[in-house]
Amino acid sequence: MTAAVTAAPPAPSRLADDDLDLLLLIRHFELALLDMFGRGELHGTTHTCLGQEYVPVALRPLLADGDHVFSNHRGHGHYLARFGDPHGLLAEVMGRQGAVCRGVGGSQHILRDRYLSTGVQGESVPVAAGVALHLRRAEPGHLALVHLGDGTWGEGAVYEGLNMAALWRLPLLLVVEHNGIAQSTPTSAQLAGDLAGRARAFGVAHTLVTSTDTNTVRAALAPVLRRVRERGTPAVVELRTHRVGPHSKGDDTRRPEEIGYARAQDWYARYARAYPEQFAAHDERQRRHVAEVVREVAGRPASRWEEAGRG
Amino acid sequence: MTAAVTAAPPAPSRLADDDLDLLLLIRHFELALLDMFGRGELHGTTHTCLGQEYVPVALRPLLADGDHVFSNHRGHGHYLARFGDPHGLLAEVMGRQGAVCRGVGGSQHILRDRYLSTGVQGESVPVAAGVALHLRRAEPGHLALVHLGDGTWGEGAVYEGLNMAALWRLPLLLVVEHNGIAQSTPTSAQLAGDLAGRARAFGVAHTLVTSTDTNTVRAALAPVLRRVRERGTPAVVELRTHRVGPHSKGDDTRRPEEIGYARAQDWYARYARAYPEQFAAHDERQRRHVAEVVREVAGRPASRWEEAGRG
Amino acid sequence: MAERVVENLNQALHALLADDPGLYLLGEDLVDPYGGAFKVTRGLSTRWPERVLSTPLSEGGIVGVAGGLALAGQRAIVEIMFSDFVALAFDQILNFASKSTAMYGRAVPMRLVVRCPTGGNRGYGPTHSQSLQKHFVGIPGLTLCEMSPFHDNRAVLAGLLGSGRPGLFFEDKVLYTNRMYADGVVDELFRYDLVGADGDVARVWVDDPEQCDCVLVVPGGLAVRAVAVARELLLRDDIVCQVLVPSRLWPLDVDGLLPAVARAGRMVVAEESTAGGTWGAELAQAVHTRRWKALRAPVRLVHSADQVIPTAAHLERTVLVQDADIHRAVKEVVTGA
Amino acid sequence: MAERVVENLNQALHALLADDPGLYLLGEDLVDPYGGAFKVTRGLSTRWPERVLSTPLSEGGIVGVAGGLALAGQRAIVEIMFSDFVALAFDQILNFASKSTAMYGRAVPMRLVVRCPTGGNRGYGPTHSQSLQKHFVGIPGLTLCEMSPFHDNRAVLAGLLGSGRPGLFFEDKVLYTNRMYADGVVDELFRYDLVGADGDVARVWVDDPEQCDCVLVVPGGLAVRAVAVARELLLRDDIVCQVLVPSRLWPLDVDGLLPAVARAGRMVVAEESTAGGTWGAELAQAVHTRRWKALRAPVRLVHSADQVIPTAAHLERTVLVQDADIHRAVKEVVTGA
Ligand SMILES: Cc1ncc(C[n+]2csc(CCOP(=O)(O)OP(=O)(O)O)c2C)c(N)n1
Ligand SMILES: Cc1ncc(C[n+]2csc(CCOP(=O)(O)OP(=O)(O)O)c2C)c(N)n1
Ligand SMILES: [Mg+2]
Ligand SMILES: [Mg+2]
Repeated sequence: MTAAVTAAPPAPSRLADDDLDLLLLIRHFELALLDMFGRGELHGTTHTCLGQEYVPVALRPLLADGDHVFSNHRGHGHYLARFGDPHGLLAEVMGRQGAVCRGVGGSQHILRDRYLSTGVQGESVPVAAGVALHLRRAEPGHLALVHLGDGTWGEGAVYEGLNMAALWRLPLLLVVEHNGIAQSTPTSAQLAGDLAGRARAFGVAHTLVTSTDTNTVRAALAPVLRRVRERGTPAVVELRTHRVGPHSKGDDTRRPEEIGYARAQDWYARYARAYPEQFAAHDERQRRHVAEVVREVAGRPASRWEEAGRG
Repeated sequence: MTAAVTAAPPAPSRLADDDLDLLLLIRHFELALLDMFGRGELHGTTHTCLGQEYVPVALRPLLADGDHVFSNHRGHGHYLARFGDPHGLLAEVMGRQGAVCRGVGGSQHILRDRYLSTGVQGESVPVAAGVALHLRRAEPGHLALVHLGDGTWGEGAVYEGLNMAALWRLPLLLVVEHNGIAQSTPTSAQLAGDLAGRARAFGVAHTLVTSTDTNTVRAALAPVLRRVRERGTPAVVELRTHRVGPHSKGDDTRRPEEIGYARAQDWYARYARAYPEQFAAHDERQRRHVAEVVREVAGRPASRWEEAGRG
Repeated sequence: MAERVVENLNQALHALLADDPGLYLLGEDLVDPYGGAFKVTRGLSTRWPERVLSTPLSEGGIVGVAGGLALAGQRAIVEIMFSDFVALAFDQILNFASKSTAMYGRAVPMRLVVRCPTGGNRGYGPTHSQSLQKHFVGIPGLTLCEMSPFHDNRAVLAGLLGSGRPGLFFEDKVLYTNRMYADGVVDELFRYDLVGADGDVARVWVDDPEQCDCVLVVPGGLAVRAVAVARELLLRDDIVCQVLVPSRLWPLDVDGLLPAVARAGRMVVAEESTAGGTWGAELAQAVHTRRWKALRAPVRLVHSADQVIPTAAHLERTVLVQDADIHRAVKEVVTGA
Repeated sequence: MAERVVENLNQALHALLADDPGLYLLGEDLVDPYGGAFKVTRGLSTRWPERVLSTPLSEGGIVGVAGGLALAGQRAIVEIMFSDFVALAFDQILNFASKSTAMYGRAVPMRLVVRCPTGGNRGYGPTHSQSLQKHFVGIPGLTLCEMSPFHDNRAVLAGLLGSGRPGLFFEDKVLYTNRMYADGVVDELFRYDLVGADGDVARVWVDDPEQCDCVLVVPGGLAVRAVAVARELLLRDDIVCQVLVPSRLWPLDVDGLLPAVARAGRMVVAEESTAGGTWGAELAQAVHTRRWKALRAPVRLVHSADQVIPTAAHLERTVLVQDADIHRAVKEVVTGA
């Protein structure tokens, strides 16, 4: 396992244009946010998924509208992959009209159709188990997917939810984006044993994916989702990934070699090198697209929160 | 594993007199409690350890005064094995003078020296990890032991505590009295996977003990405690045991064959058959001893709770 | 004689599950033949094995599962075996279920109720006897109700589930064994009716509902005790005390209480909670603010001591609120002592 | 200029760890070079790597570990990254740490403090902006304190740890960046001194500490805002408002407040908590009961709306208590409007 991670990653495969577009949309969206924060144009905080964009992109065609997705604090990519709606998300982050949650939720608290994110780590696992309990009975073949980080496995709620999901044979899929760190704390300092063991402890299937290549990841995930749907039983997928940016705005205290290592694994630069022509055109297009989104949304008036929607 | 449990248990080995006395003290203490409850002489509730008496008896010589023991709701045996003090415990249950916690804590909430029990399942695991953190630094060679049931592994607190104990290499020993049931719920309906996996998930050593023979159990546990002391790392011991009585006062809704099975495994009847002479004498002695304790304590005035001790 | 409160509650659950195929009931040890630690759920799992589930020991997780069911458009009732353990679900209640009703910028119905067997006087000791209602007052989006012998449990639970706000339902453990009051009759002296905007407040009076020396407000768990005190006050001290029992503790229906309070000019609130930050303090503040001029004395609060609740009966009594405490408080307020 | 509050707190922790070799500090991401989400713990782990530990994400578990250290006779301070997550430790606080001080029939010292970065106005959104103090009021055995620019953090934390009662310490996140007040001087108009039995209450006054039109009581997190309001009231409305800032929120030091309240006959309590079951209601009840005759009006409470706290600044403002709300309340109470 360790070997797979530390070896130089194999050359990326060529991506379909729409996958590449989505990857780059997410990338430029996140870069634009950090940029705006840097210029003091945003308040509050945000967690970008730089380096991890391929996870939701790989998952996208594997998910049906009827599936529930639970995202977390690092959720912009998850949202964009599901809805392709940078305007609504940026408006949410900026508190402008057209915000998907009227600016109330902000970056971390989003609900749209069957997509939900919230800000307390681990809380979503039992909640998703509850959704899966309903799905099993009312909509067999659909699943509830939870994105969570490696650090979130510190929370007891994860185990309570996983236990019930396994006991009751619920279609719950935990997608762990294991980026080796939780805020500033390396995994070795926060997680004893490993995730494979944590899944197996509950009799739950575990799949390790070390590739950051969208096609490869998708191919590895497809049978897992199929099994969760067909058997209606939970599964854990562990994706070894790399947090290329800071935890939130500018709080990266990793040593330069650690950051350098994460950067070296980044799909972005590697894909640019492998497919320079395809990349350059799409990259430029998405960069401009996001810039345009930023310009347009920044010009909107402040969001409104009508009384009816208030608690 | 299952095979070991369902096979007819091997004949018991001969016990030292003091072990037998302690086993029988606990047995008769518990029987006396149920008897008093049946006659309406006690109020509140109690959880007897009928069938599980050998666990603390086996552990007794393996523990030092400097070790911390965390007991749970089913803790009379744990207390009696540590302190040999039926008067103090009965006075506590009855709210009479000489009560070890003045009748405030009652059956489930006891603190004496380095022994503590409390009534919220799972809560003690992180607490014991905290104690172990202190022991590691200040009193190496000592350990913190937590008695917990199989059902208690539903609680997230157990995993949070175990994770920290493993990460920080703390001398924490979890002694699981796996009696196959939690109140009325069989283990198969409350615990996915198994305890061995739960321990291994955290990189923690796991030992399974299926015998109910005090000598055998002690021999199996001795090296585990030694390792925890010497290496200062956590361990999980799983004892397959049998709840011979009801969960608390009279709430046993198991099917007759289930209760019959538990009874058939009970060390008490089997030991009586195997060593009739030794047994009869000691049994009679402890029965009378407990009867005398009951008589004496029942005659005491109500316990007093001085203002100074009040929160 | 009317049915016992526990039977009324059990029948309420039967009816709710029969009426609503999307309603789930979750909790520890609640399937048959055990039927729950307090036997409230008897017979339910036999009729609806798919929707009445015994869970592992995982209070936080169970409430999370209920939140997920609610999010998916279903309904869920959770039983916490002893309300003391609802502390383990505080995060799910505060940060998920209640928040979700509003934090996504629009009203999201969250139809779940957490049932909490509550209170002392049964010798279960410090971690199994608490009255934690007060700690949940003032969570935006959350409703608190308490079981009472005056309020049909089916109506109360249906109301909670229908509101779209998550609810906690506190059930006094001793009250389970009492009988429901019915047909406006408490006993040969006292009658009752339901007042307030939605008939949420039970009003217990003697002779004339518009006439009393003092208003005594209690949650349902103290209703039987409050009636006994009112009786004693009448017979022994010639004090006419009107007892008001709101089913909903939060948000407060102050309007349902104010007329009686204004007429009497005196109010006592009694509850079993230990001292500090009580429900009564919140009620008192509302009354002080809204009927300042009409009050002849400050609202008087009666509650248990600022103490852990001991196990032994003779010690438990020294901490938990007693009928005599309530009696004394009303008498002092009325006589100005 | 005086040091920033966050520096004062950081230095307090340095001093406490230096003084007490049995003191531990636990929390998420608090070791160097990160030094905690709010940089409160900078430099500590470098000096005491064995006793300053970054933990996994396990709020309940961490408080449990602290309880274990306390039980073993040690001292522990826990940092909860955002106080919203202290909900996950509710059980350990309520049912273990607080209970253990008394439920074993004798006084057992439990020397631990849970630090809770609290409050809004930073755009962190509904689950990272709450003020949850009120939910912990009235837990037997538990003390609540709040960081203030008047109270030296070292003294407050040492007091908490020394008391043998577990404590929660609420730290307003915006206050971190403000400066401590020193030497009895607030600004060119206002002075302050420390009053009450143990000097726990900071009293801010202009000209004459015994003279004012209204008393404004706030916890430390609102102190800077309350002073600004008092200034405005003086300059704009000619109202003399004395600000009282107790460091300890619970148990209440009512005696420290009563003299000023009795003299003024008017009191306002402001806090950032959302409506319902507030700290202010408890304070008000104590004052209504103890100084009924001296009051010219009911105690007025000011707090945030009964709402989730939105992320966007322009919406957050519509929910969180604003200086203008406090100003208006004082003015209304004084003018009888
Ligand atoms: C219950 C809880 N505790 C702490 C936090 C603060 N926090 C937000 S993200 C984070 C680290 C999460 O690490 P991980 O799960 O590995 O996800 P990553 O940030 O690496 O994507 C922390 C500590 C939180 N949001 N919720
Ligand atoms: C947090 C919590 N939830 C529920 C209970 C009620 N309760 C007490 S013992 C018990 C069953 C425990 O089962 P197990 O851990 O297997 O121990 P056993 O009773 O079999 O010894 C339950 C549900 C409790 N005390 N604490
Ligand atoms: Mg991570
Ligand atoms: Mg068991």
